[in-house]
Amino acid sequence: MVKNDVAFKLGGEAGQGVESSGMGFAKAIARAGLYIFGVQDYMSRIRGGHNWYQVRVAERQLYSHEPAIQLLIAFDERTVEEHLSEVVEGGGVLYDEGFKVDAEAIKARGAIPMPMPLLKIAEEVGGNKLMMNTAAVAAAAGIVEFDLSYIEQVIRDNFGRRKGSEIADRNIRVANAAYEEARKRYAHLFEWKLEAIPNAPKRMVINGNQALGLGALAAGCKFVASYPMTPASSLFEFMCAQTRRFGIVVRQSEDEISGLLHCIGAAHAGVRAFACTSGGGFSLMVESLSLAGSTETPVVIVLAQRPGPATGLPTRTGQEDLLFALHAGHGEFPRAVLAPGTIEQCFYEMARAFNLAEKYQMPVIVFTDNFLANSLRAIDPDAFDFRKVASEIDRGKLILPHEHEKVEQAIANGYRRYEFTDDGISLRIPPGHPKVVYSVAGEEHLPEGFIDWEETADNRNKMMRKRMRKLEVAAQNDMRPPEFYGPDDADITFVCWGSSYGPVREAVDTLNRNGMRTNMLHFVDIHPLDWDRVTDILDNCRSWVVVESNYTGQLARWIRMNTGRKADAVISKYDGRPLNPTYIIEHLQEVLVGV
Amino acid sequence: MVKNDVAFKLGGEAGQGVESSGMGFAKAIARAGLYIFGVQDYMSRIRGGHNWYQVRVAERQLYSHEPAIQLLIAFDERTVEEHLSEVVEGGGVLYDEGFKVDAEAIKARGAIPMPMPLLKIAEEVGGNKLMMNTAAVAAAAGIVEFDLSYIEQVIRDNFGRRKGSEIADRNIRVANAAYEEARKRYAHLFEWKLEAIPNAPKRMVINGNQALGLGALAAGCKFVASYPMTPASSLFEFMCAQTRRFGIVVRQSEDEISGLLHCIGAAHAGVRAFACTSGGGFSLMVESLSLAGSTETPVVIVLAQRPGPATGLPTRTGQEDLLFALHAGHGEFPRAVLAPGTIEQCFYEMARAFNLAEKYQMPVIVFTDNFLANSLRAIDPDAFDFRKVASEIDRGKLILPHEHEKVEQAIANGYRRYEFTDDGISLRIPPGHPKVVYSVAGEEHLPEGFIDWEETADNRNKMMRKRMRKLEVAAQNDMRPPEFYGPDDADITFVCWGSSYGPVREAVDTLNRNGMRTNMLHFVDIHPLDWDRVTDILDNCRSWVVVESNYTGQLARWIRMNTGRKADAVISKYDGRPLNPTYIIEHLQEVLVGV
Amino acid sequence: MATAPVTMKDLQSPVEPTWCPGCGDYGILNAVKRAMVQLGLRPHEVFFVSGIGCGSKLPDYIRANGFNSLHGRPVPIAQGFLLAHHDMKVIVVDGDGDNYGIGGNHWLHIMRRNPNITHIVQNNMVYGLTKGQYAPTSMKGYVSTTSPEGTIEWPVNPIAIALAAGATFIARGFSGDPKHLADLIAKGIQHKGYALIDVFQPCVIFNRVNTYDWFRERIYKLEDDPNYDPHDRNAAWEKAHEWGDRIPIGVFYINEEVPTLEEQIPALAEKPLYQHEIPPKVEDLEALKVAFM
Amino acid sequence: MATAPVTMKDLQSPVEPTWCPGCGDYGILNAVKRAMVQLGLRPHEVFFVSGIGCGSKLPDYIRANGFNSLHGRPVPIAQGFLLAHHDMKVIVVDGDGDNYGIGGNHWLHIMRRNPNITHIVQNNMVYGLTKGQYAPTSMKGYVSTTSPEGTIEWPVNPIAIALAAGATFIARGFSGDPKHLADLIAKGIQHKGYALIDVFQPCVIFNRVNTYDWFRERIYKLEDDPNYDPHDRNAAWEKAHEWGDRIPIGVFYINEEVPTLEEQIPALAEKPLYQHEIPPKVEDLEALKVAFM
Ligand SMILES: Cc1ncc(C[n+]2csc(CCOP(=O)(O)OP(=O)(O)O)c2C)c(N)n1
Ligand SMILES: Cc1ncc(C[n+]2csc(CCOP(=O)(O)OP(=O)(O)O)c2C)c(N)n1
Ligand code: SF4
Ligand code: SF4
Ligand SMILES: [Mg+2]
Ligand SMILES: [Mg+2]
Repeated sequence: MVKNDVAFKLGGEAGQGVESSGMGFAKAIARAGLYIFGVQDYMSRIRGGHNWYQVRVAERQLYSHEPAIQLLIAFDERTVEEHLSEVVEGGGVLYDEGFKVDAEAIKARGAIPMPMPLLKIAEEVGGNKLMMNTAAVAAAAGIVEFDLSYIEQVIRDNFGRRKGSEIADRNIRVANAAYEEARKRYAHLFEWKLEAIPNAPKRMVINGNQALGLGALAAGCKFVASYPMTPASSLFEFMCAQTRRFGIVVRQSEDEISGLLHCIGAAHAGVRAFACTSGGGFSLMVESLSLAGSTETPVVIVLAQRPGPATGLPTRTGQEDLLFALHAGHGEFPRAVLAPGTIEQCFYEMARAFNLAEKYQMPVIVFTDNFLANSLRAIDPDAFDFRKVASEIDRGKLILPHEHEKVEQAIANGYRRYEFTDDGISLRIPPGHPKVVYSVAGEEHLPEGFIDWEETADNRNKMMRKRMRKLEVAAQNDMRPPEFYGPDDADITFVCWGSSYGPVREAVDTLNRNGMRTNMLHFVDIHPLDWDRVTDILDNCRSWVVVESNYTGQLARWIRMNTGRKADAVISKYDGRPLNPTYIIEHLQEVLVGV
Repeated sequence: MVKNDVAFKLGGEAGQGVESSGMGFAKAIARAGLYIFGVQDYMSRIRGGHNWYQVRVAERQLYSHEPAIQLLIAFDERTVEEHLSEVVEGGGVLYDEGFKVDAEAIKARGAIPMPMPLLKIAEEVGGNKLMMNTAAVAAAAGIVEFDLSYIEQVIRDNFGRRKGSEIADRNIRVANAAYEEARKRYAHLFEWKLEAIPNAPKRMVINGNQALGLGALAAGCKFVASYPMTPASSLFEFMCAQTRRFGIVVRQSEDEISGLLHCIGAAHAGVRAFACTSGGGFSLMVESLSLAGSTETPVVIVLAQRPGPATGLPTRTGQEDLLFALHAGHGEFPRAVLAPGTIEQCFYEMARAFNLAEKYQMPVIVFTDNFLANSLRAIDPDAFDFRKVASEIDRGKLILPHEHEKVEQAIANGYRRYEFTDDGISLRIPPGHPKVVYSVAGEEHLPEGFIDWEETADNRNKMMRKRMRKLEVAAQNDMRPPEFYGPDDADITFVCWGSSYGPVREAVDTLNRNGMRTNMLHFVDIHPLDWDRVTDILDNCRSWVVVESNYTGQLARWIRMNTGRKADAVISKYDGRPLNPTYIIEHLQEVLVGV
Repeated sequence: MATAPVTMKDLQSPVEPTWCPGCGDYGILNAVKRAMVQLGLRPHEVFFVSGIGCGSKLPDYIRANGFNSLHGRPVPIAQGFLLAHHDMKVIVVDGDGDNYGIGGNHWLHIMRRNPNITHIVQNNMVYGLTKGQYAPTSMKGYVSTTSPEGTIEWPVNPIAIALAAGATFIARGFSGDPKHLADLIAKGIQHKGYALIDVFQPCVIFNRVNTYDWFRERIYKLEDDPNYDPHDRNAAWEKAHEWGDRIPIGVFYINEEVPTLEEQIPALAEKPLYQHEIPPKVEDLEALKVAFM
Repeated sequence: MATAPVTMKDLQSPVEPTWCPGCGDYGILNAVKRAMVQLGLRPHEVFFVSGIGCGSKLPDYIRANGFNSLHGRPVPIAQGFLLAHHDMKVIVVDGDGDNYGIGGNHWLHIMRRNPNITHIVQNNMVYGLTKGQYAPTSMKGYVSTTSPEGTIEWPVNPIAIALAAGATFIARGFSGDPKHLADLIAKGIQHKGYALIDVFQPCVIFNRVNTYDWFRERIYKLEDDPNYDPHDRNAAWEKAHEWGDRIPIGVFYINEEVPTLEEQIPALAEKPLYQHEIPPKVEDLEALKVAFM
């Protein structure tokens, strides 16, 4: 018997509740004290087609999904066709006995066909065949002999309030029936089991976008303006749901241009603000990004990537916008670019983004992508330390107009919004104070903020140096070099950024378990950086292989642009599906030849 | 006496006709068989302020202006204050005797104060003090003893038709009076003279934007849609002026987003189309650029640079958008980027851009900037060979819907817009033919053009490789490595792109005349390129110094990203003023230390 | 225009719609096909341009030429295509988010140019493809994932704005009545100039307010009122504001007096731009050089 | 709002206007100052947001807070700023190219939100700063560098569109009559909600058609007609289309019944957003965690 180390995949049409069932199942398992990793795959349609949700379970923290699954839970026939090949030997395929499924094919793989009267139970016990998904999840629980009470709890939470507990009761009756039947029929044939960890601590079951949202709230973000775009929408919607509770202002703008400009207006008034979008929407923000750079307005932009070009694969994942974001906007101006790799990092880096933005009075771009945004993990509540974030809030050289004494002191000897300073950062006093009246401009301006109507070369040179100087200071004082995971002296170092963290980390663990010596060098901070340090780090790697989800090897190119160093190899994936450890390990063999 | 080697600078307020006078003067001089280089400098205002226009003259072809001037022609007092320091010893300062000008200061520089009754002549002889600029130019002609008939001719051309020849006559009377008086007073004191070249060939006096326009017309461009933006507006206006004569369609769109999308629509129908703009407008086109990449629509975009960020210095020059344009757009897709460096190259590269766009069915970006767009030269008409351009027109795998036989043959065995091919290029038959009915999509699509509703990884991978493959083929078959100017084995190679060509070329000539061994390596084609060849070329340079008009050294960074090679030094300028040979030579000394 | 009969079968696309069962977009697709059949329009004579959204997938679902573009951007592409090939029928199909939201400025400006383009807006008063956020047309107080306490902005009034912006044909249809809608679309295609057909299109998944029933209870046909004259701009203005228990559908406004954009462009007088010989005659080009000498 | 008297001198900026002599923008600047004096508005109480163009340089020329932004983009910046600091007077000043051209979509949408923002559009019916191309408001047939044979599109009708889009205060002024214009601006600032003041602003350099005289010969004041009721939307609609020998200026439409955007946002009830304590209470944040357990 294999205890608490199993992967389930639920599959079906859009509208069958594949995702909600999978997430509910994951939550129930997490409540039993186990760690989970949930990943979704859905099409750009609202009904029909084929979606799936995968839940991997273990007693240790998980950072990625894996292609191999033990139990396939089919809400439709297509699911079996699509995913049978992923079921391991001895694994099971659970489906409604009414489905036309080639049981022989399943057996041929050494897997166990597990037909069940799911629809029948849903209809007869629950009185509604839509409850088939409840039956399926419960049946799966029965097969792995997982304590049903956890499932029941989740059902109560989901339906309890919303649709009146009567529905909850019926779902629970359905769950019990399916659970018993499935256990009776198949539990003895299936070697993988789930067992609750006695009095385990409560954990959050949370995804990357929710962590970004919590980070923004914790950092004191009070304003959000965006236009819906997958995979950023769920972050935007999370913020919309917090308006009352946290007294924040959230606006759905007419387009992304307006979204970022709303934020620039709010930030100019002294409020922490962010906009979130995906590549297409970010394209529309590019002109305003340049304005934020010129006017030194601290705004945060979450760029939730999906595959392009154009509309590409709108519900899938990729890391294709790195070089675009780094160079986006006409003219030259400072910006910071961060790429959290884990859900924990999503929380802390989002909060940090506001500090960097206000400290250096420049736009900050926070990368995520469909994979990180939606992948689900069980995380200890303490891992999100609100007090720490609060204590680290740094608004930089900011005095708000109603902080009268501070203003009086500061402006004793005159105030100029864009005063030249050693670090390039000027005192920022938003409009509103009787003694601080000024006008700013996106045109080249004087320290006072006025357009330099004389357009002198001297002022232009000083202003360019002032603005760009902030990058040097940030690189020295605040930006962090990439960090290693794994043994110090490795033969192969995987270099990656953002969401690749999880799959690469698990690839490293697996490879090293099998006797290799590999480690990971992960970039969270992408720009600005102290590149001399990065160069040293890379020069101390025996060989390094860049792993990223794009075609052109953008991180590898960025590193080469800044260090001249060329990766020994690049492992790339651009089919819109997330990286996974197995993929990395398989492709390592291919590229190793070159190394 | 110095014959036919002199530089004039006219200065005054916006609205005083500084630019038109300067260009008229340049044209007159060119008609006398001399070569000229004209460069303008104006503020972002319509009246007042301070503008100037400089005309450099020689018997050899000129590629740049130089800071030093022999004759300063002041339309206002400020001009003398601003530019006296640029007047060489023995040079002259021409101004109205009514101006408050410190003649002693002029003498102190070893220059000659040349007060003239310009306003008086304009009013008394011409009856209109606005004719003062005519008087000034004529006076300058008198001082250098230039045959006045050339000036008279230009006056007739300018006023002849437009305002009725009576105005022309009066201007000519003013010119004669001022000419005689100035010659009488100052010709004997001034050593620089202009002498017409007997029966010299007629030459075009033309600037970079006009050359781009001619190139577009010569290449068969039939559609232009843009939104006005300096310094692209004059190209757009040039095309507007050609609508009747060449039966082209030009649309002023509501914004730049619409401008590029109009072009995508026209190009999809099989028409050669371009949009022109500057950085801010290009920022707005970025999303549509990605659409053109995805749908493989051949469009040309002229990106006429000016300094940013944001509105920056809107009437000045810079080369700040290279890395932006190279990476602009979400997702990864093929594009070509060209940067003509001379007015001749503007003509040929603009025409070539349409061939590359249609041959590879991808967007092509043609760089220019305020300096190249407006700099004026005298060019032999044969230098623009329309027959050559016509003979080189290559529309690639295009069959128009009304070419019935061709269509019939081509589609004999089925037509798919995005058919997979070895070179990644598919046959393009615009909509309209009864047997070729299809739908295309910016979403990831099937060879047929339909959205791939199954979103398979396999089709995605093939489509990505198909699109990106075109870059490899273009790099091998069509793109050109940077070209040298100057001696083969130089100690120092100046590496530059686009408009820096002229100033760098003249710097090379000057340095070499003074015994150094330098040459220039100029990039017209920036992407895609055969980088192995470029690497060899660079590795064969003893030392190379990149010269560009931006802060971050963008070409140097681009080269390093693609070759790992680091420039020995970078000479940059980002004050909005164009490079010039003297600036480059002076800064070479500074950076040489490092080399 | 072709006269030989065109059948619904001729317009059958190999692609299966991905729309939800019951979606109003089926009715629109059906109406578009009927209109083409009525007018005898062949697949190759029509060019559909769409944005991004559920409804914007329509071009894949009908046999004709199509261009599925970007969210909010079909309108300028349609104009560029039309000017390059103006003897084709150009039809824009996009969502309320496309046209009244992100693409609003293109819409404002196409209306004052009056190109011969038919514009069908799939107005489900919600963002469908992105899973139910409110749209510019959502009624005040509409609750959605991005307006948990109800929207606080007033909905766009497409008919009134079209009237103010100079549209020369303005109609509203209902996808629940495809025959009537087909008629409106046919009229719009026959109209010389820009024709807006705003279509009430129930989103059965996300819009639980503006359902088939909700519309059926309220809508009535303008043509049933013998006194209503769609040539009267002021009458149209009043009808444009009728919203509540009774909501008019049908043709609000027609103005046949206005020349089209393409009629006013000399270069297009003879033949479509794409058929012009290129490059121009060398003599003409050489003549240009002289201007610079 | 401050009550102590404010003088024209208090509003004097150190910066000299760069406008051409005789430019209509001087009249607008003068009128804006007069309005502030009338209302006793102090420099620090006002925030001007402008676009890019000749007129958009105005914020530099008046002593007050300002933000000279991007061409066509002041409107969203103004909204973001207002929601962060809603006890300041936010005034947008931009050109006809800014607002009716490239920025049209922001304009469409601000009108249906009704934020308390005053919007002054410097309508010279031409693109000034870029040297004379035609504008969206240029009259049909207007000849310019980009319309050598005259424009072929119909001009935008700002008043009609504002009416259709839900603006709650709509006026038109003339920079040649700064006193009257000051009055309109003052009214607009006092209006609770979005106020559009479209201003005829002669461009003496590039627009040789719509000159001071051209306007003077045609304009008349709506308030001179005792029967005109600016609360009547239909009357406003008819006046909006009056163009030719007689062109009305003054207040076309007022609707005081509509709540403002910011009134409808609970978070802003107590004090401006920028004054809120950050970060939120840790207890409240911790409570959120529970939802995930
Ligand atoms: C620039 C950009 N922003 C956002 C999106 C995401 N997006 C896709 S469809 C859509 C709106 C769909 O609503 P609508 O246009 O009304 O069409 P419907 O799905 O309701 O038919 C949005 C916001 C996008 N594709 N591009
Ligand atoms: C995105 C963008 N496109 C174009 C421009 C160039 N531009 C600057 S001002 C302007 C138009 C000016 O016209 P208007 O807005 O009417 O202001 P005016 O100068 O007439 O007062 C244009 C097109 C720009 N700055 N930004
Ligand atoms: S989500 Fe709504 S609009 Fe989209 S397909 Fe389904 S029903 Fe139609
Ligand atoms: S160009 Fe016209 S609008 Fe601009 S400042 Fe001069 S007169 Fe005024
Ligand atoms: Mg919709
Ligand atoms: Mg204007």
